[in-house]
Amino acid sequence: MNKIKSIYKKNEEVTRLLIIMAFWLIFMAFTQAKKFYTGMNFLTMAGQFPEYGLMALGGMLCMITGGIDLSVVGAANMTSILTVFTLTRFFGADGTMPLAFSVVIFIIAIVVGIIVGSLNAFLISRLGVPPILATLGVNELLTGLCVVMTNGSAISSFPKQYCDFFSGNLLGFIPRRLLVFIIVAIIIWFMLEHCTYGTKLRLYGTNAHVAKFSGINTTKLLFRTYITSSICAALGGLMMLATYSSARADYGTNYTMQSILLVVLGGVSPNGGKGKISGVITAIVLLKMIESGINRFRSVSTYYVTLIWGAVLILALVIDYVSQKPKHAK
Amino acid sequence: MSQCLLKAEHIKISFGNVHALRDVSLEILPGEIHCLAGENGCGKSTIIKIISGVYQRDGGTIEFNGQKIDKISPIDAINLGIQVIYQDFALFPNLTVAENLALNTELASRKKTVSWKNVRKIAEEAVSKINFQVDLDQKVQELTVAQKQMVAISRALMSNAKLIIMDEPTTALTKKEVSALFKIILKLKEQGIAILFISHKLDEVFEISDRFTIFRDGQMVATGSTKELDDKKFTYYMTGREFSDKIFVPENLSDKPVFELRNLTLDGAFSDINLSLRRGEILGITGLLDSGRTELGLSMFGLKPADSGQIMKEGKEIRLTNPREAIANSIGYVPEDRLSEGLFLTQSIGDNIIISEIDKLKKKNGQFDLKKRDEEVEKWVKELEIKTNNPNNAATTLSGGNQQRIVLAKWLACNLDVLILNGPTVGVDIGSKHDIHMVLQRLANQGLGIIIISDDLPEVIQNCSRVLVIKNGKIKSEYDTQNVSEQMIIDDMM
Amino acid sequence: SEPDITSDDAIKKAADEGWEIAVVPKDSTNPWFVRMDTGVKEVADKAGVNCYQIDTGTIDATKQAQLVEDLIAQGVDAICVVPVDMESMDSTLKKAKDAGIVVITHEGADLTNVDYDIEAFSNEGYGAFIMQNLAEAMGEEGLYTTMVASLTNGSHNEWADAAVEYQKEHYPNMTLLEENPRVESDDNGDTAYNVAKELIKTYPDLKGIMGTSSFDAPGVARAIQELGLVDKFFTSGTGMPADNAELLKSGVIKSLTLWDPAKSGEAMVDLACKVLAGEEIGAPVNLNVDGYTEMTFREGSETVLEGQGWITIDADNVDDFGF
Amino acid sequence: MNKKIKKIFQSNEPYIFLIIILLGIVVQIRSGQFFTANNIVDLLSAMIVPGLFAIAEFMALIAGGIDVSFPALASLSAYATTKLLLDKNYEGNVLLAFVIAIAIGAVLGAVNGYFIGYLNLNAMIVTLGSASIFQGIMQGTLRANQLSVIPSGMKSFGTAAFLTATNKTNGLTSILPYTFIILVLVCAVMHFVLHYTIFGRGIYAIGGNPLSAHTAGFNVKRTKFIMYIMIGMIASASGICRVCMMQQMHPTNMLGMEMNIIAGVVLGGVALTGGAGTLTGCILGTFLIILVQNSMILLGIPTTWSDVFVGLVIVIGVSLTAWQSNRTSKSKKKSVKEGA
Ligand SMILES: Nc1ncnc2c1ncn2[C@@H]1O[C@H](COP(=O)(O)OP(=O)(O)OP(=O)(O)O)[C@@H](O)[C@H]1O
Ligand SMILES: Nc1ncnc2c1ncn2[C@@H]1O[C@H](COP(=O)(O)OP(=O)(O)OP(=O)(O)O)[C@@H](O)[C@H]1O
Ligand SMILES: [Mg+2]
Ligand SMILES: [Mg+2]
Repeated sequence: MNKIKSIYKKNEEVTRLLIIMAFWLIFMAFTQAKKFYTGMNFLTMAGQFPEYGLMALGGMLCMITGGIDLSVVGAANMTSILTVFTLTRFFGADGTMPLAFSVVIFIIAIVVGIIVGSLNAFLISRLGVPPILATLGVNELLTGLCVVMTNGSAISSFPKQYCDFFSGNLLGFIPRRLLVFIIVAIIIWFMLEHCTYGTKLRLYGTNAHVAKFSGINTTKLLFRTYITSSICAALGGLMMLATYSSARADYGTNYTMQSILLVVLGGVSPNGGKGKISGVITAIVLLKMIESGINRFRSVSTYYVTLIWGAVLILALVIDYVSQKPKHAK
Repeated sequence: MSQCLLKAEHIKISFGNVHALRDVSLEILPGEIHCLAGENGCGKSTIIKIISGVYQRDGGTIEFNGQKIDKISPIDAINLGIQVIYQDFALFPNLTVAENLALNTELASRKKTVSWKNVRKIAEEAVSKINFQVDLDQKVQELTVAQKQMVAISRALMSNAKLIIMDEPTTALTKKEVSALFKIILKLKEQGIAILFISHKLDEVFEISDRFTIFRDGQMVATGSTKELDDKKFTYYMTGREFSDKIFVPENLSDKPVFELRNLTLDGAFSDINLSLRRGEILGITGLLDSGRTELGLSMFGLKPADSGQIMKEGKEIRLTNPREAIANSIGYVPEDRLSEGLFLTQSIGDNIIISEIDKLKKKNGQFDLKKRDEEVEKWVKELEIKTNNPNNAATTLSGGNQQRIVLAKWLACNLDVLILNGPTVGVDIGSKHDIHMVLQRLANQGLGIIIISDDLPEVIQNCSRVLVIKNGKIKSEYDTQNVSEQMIIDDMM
Repeated sequence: SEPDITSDDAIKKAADEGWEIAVVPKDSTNPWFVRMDTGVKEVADKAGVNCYQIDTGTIDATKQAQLVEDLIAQGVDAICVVPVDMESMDSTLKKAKDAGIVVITHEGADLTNVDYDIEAFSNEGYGAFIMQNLAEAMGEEGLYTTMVASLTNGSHNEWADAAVEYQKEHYPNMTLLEENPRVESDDNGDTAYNVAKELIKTYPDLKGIMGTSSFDAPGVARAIQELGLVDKFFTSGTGMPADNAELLKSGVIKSLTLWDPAKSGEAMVDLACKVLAGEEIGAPVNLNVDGYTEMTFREGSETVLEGQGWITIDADNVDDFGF
Repeated sequence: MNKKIKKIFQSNEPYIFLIIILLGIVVQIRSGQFFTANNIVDLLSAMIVPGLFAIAEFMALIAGGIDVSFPALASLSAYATTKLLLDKNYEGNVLLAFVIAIAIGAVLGAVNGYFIGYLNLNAMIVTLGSASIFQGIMQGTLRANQLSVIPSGMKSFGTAAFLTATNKTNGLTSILPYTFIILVLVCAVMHFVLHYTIFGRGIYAIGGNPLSAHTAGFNVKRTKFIMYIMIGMIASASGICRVCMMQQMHPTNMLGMEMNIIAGVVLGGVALTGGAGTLTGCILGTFLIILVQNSMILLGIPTTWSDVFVGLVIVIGVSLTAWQSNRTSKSKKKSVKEGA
């Protein structure tokens, strides 16, 4: 019993969400079993969340520093537009792209991530701009540039080999996008739990001033964090490109708020210093299940998805509050 | 004893699993100066917060002025005539001095609106009471620590208090200011106001108080008249052990200096500082607050790079423009304010200890060596006797003295050549203070060069072999501690 | 005779078989799609077809695509979509086709992975039609510019392009504002209003704004009214009758154009039923809905069916529509 | 005296003011239309709704909190009010609309206030969540659609001119609706509340140090609770203003405004960490954003480049303010030194 308690204490965020998820799954089993519990449905869900899941993973790092990244969607669209431009440039609008060229596509994502992340980090660490504003401005700037480059319209004529491959499934049932997500998740998990980076990140998020007094290279840390976040976002952009086989300046504008919601729901404190990847991943999966599940109810307006998300978010906080209510809280 | 002004009996409170107060009693007579003492974390601040309505007790009774008090809010306490100067001053950094001074009065008057004229009047009256010179329109965040303390004191004196509680009011004050404060306290006593005074400093306790109470570990261990008390008994009550202080004698001095400053200057802070430190030596730097001593400390650690002059490490010139360069040159710095500069309060004790040496705890492949990390943490917790049953607990769970040990451990773990400490035992109780001094002396004898910046003169004289006195940013004098008296240093400081 | 959708054999069969037909609009706060929902509901109520409208709440291409994916996973029989964005929807619809689901679209002439696309008209035709209305109001002369919800909106930009094209051919005395040939309203009446005011200030010669989204012309009209430019400055564009009755009657706007979204909704459901029932779709197609009784294939296309659905509303007929 | 001037230039407001004037001059040079009565009136009327929102956000930021739910809150209460009045065929004065909306806003604000004040939960998370809930209630429960016709009282209030400005050269006439008075009124009231009431000083005190505020005797929980109620009320009033001015109610139009509003307020020198900032700064910062958004065409910036331009202004603007506040905090430290 004590052991269970201590496991719960250690992984409160995850456990909390898993309990909510269990209730949801049971509820779905009673009401929509035939429509919800199908291989096809789970396959669809697994293919859908990587694009914004990736953005949430990166955003999580920023939030652990006590910052926030609002430029994820801008970085994502910039990446897919640049990719499309590159592909048309090399192979023509109707050419074929050797699949190996995908490597170049991923390099584009990484380069975009490095540039955007550096710009964010420069504004934040060197000029002292609050992250919320720095990344908001950068996002607006990126979206603007995307509009300028594309004139606002979607581009869909370019070699589609990359899209076909990454929107497909491995062995027929594992979406390749999910694999990308898993690989990135493992890398970030490793960075947080098995590199000194994770400890530095949490400590910096707790108190940036003390971090400086302790000799942490705070500038480098911020650069690393925001660059990682932007790379994740750029990869998210590539996943969007794969799914929609087209690029446009305003795809996925809802994902900014959504990724923040996911990060916070996953137990990352907006004040910084606290957060685990397991929580965020659980939150991503949970919300996808809720959303997908609600779409099964024709009579329930899809607007209730928003309502339920908000309720789950506050509920998670309240559970937290009730479970460790400090007796003498002021 | 029905004539007690305040009578608290069998007070209990716990925070989660921490039983901060197990069963303590405290009696204060009208118009007396009562001293409350005890080790860090024994519950002094906690009982004050209970009396003043900040915390609600779990058990026990409180009587004030013959009236039973059940549940009170801070504002009720103020209205009853209880004023508190909290350890962290409880000021508003973003508001002006005038407003900070007047807010309590305005609040207590239960008025709904603010009259700025009135605010000014109250503020002027407050500072004039203790003859405190300050720009009333300045924001409190722009003040020095000592000024903040004076603001807090002035504020407490404002209302018609029957009892004024001061939680370690002298930690940030210099001798001069302390004696001014004591005069005020005596004047208040004449007016029939009782004072509850918390301090770790023995001499202060003996100088000012009529009666005393000592807590240990959330329990009351002694109370009585100060006249019946002596140094030995006092320390014994507080710590439950006896120790004698040891004067530091360097055993292991190197020939060549390990660290030197030549004409170091930082505009607006200090100028032409020359000093040299040998391994095995403990060098004291003392001066008034704002004499430039803190900036000098920061410059030696790269946090405020000097404008001109040279810094030499083992005979080679080095540049220090940020803390990392200092650490790379094996120089460490224990900051003045451990809470805001030294500790990641909500993070684990372990992480706090290893953070500065973290880059050395990597495996060959760059991975974080978690096993080595745990070994390091364990080693330092043991070495510095940090009182914790689990180093994964947050640093907040420790009391001041133990927190200070974490900061020390963090730097010692870096395997330093030079350690600079700014006010290493501010607010630390006698027991912990003694332990920290012993650690420093031992380290010096193992070959570390140590600089202690402090205005605690007994500490400096006892632990340093030499002392530099700084005044207005310049070195005023240098003494061998064997032939210097406190008074000589004070004369140079002023 | 009056077209009656319940008389359609395919509809009857759909009701018997219980085929599930989902209609996905761009969003549903817009009166446009609220109106479409009325049409869909009517088929469901009157004919007993298992059809319904479902949407994402905000206009967002990615959200819409995910909703369609969910419907595919759920195994509906037919999906009718009004795509937010053609390009991204196309690859999603491929999955639907692969899963054997019937796909009908509206305002999606460029989509390839569909069974059929229904157009109340062609984009070119509609753009030209708005231009005709604007030109008439402006007296076929003067400086004008075009307004779209956003530069990223597909159909609006096509209409605007077509309108400009049409003007060049037919109204030599009209000129497009070179410095600002296209402005954005963000699908927001307030923005349209502010942008219009700014345009009027900056370009004193400007005489007209061609609107595309249903927020444009009403927003511009507000500016015209406030600035005292009624009968001096003109606008035309899409708009629902009930929402704009007052503006039309007061003469701020001379005419607006639209087609009835309820009818498009009904037509989509009817066509879906026909395809599901395995009926041969050969021109002219009769969907038993007003304006969609004699649909023909667009030239060179085997999927795009065009009807004669558009209407002009003005001060005289605005009260006749009942929506 | 000199000291006073120095103090003024250590704050953000004069710099923002300078940027506004400079931008105005550039617009004037490019179009000749900036310093005309009708243009100023246009800008002021575009300022009404964002200005009210900014004041609400300003309070939240001063207290060390944040509110990202106000657009959803305002939409919900304005929608519910308009719909209710329409259903009842209400023909009367606009006052009732304000009363109802403000009452709903107070209730919704109380929800935020309860969680943030009494349960002491993180303001960002709570308002992020409540924004979703408010939107869900509006679109799901109330099935909100655009309302193209609004009660006549609201309509006449939104179109009635409080001030009419005519440009003599081109004859263009712009009106400043009566809603502007509401902005001025709220501004004045908030100035009074924040400066001359214990409650308002409490908001500053909480932003400076919540623990001290508690020990000094402020009822921190209640202050926060009431503050979020007030935010709800102001936001709702703003929502009604917008409906009246646009003469229609669109439920989702206002959503997404929060970030630009926060940007404006912070641009005006209000610290995200709480406690610092002035109402003047908040209004100036918001005005700068409005000015930029509404001068693009006058400046001759092509529509394609407009987002780039806004992005650049935000990035450069906040960089400047950040740089300037770093600089003054450094020089302040130095002057303390020199004084000692
Ligand atoms: N709010 C709190 N939550 C948890 N623990 C607390 C809290 N306040 C005090 N404690 C614990 O209660 C104990 C008593 O603390 P208190 O602050 O009263 O000590 P103190 O005697 O004032 O020490 P010091 O000399 O360091 O000021 C400590 O162990 C402390 O960790
Ligand atoms: N409100 C509180 N919440 C959490 N921890 C608290 C609180 N108040 C005090 N503590 C903790 O209690 C311990 C002792 O309290 P206090 O603040 O009096 O100590 P301190 O600053 O360590 O004292 P000293 O200056 O005497 O060394 C510290 O660890 C402190 O962080
Ligand atoms: Mg204490
Ligand atoms: Mg203490």
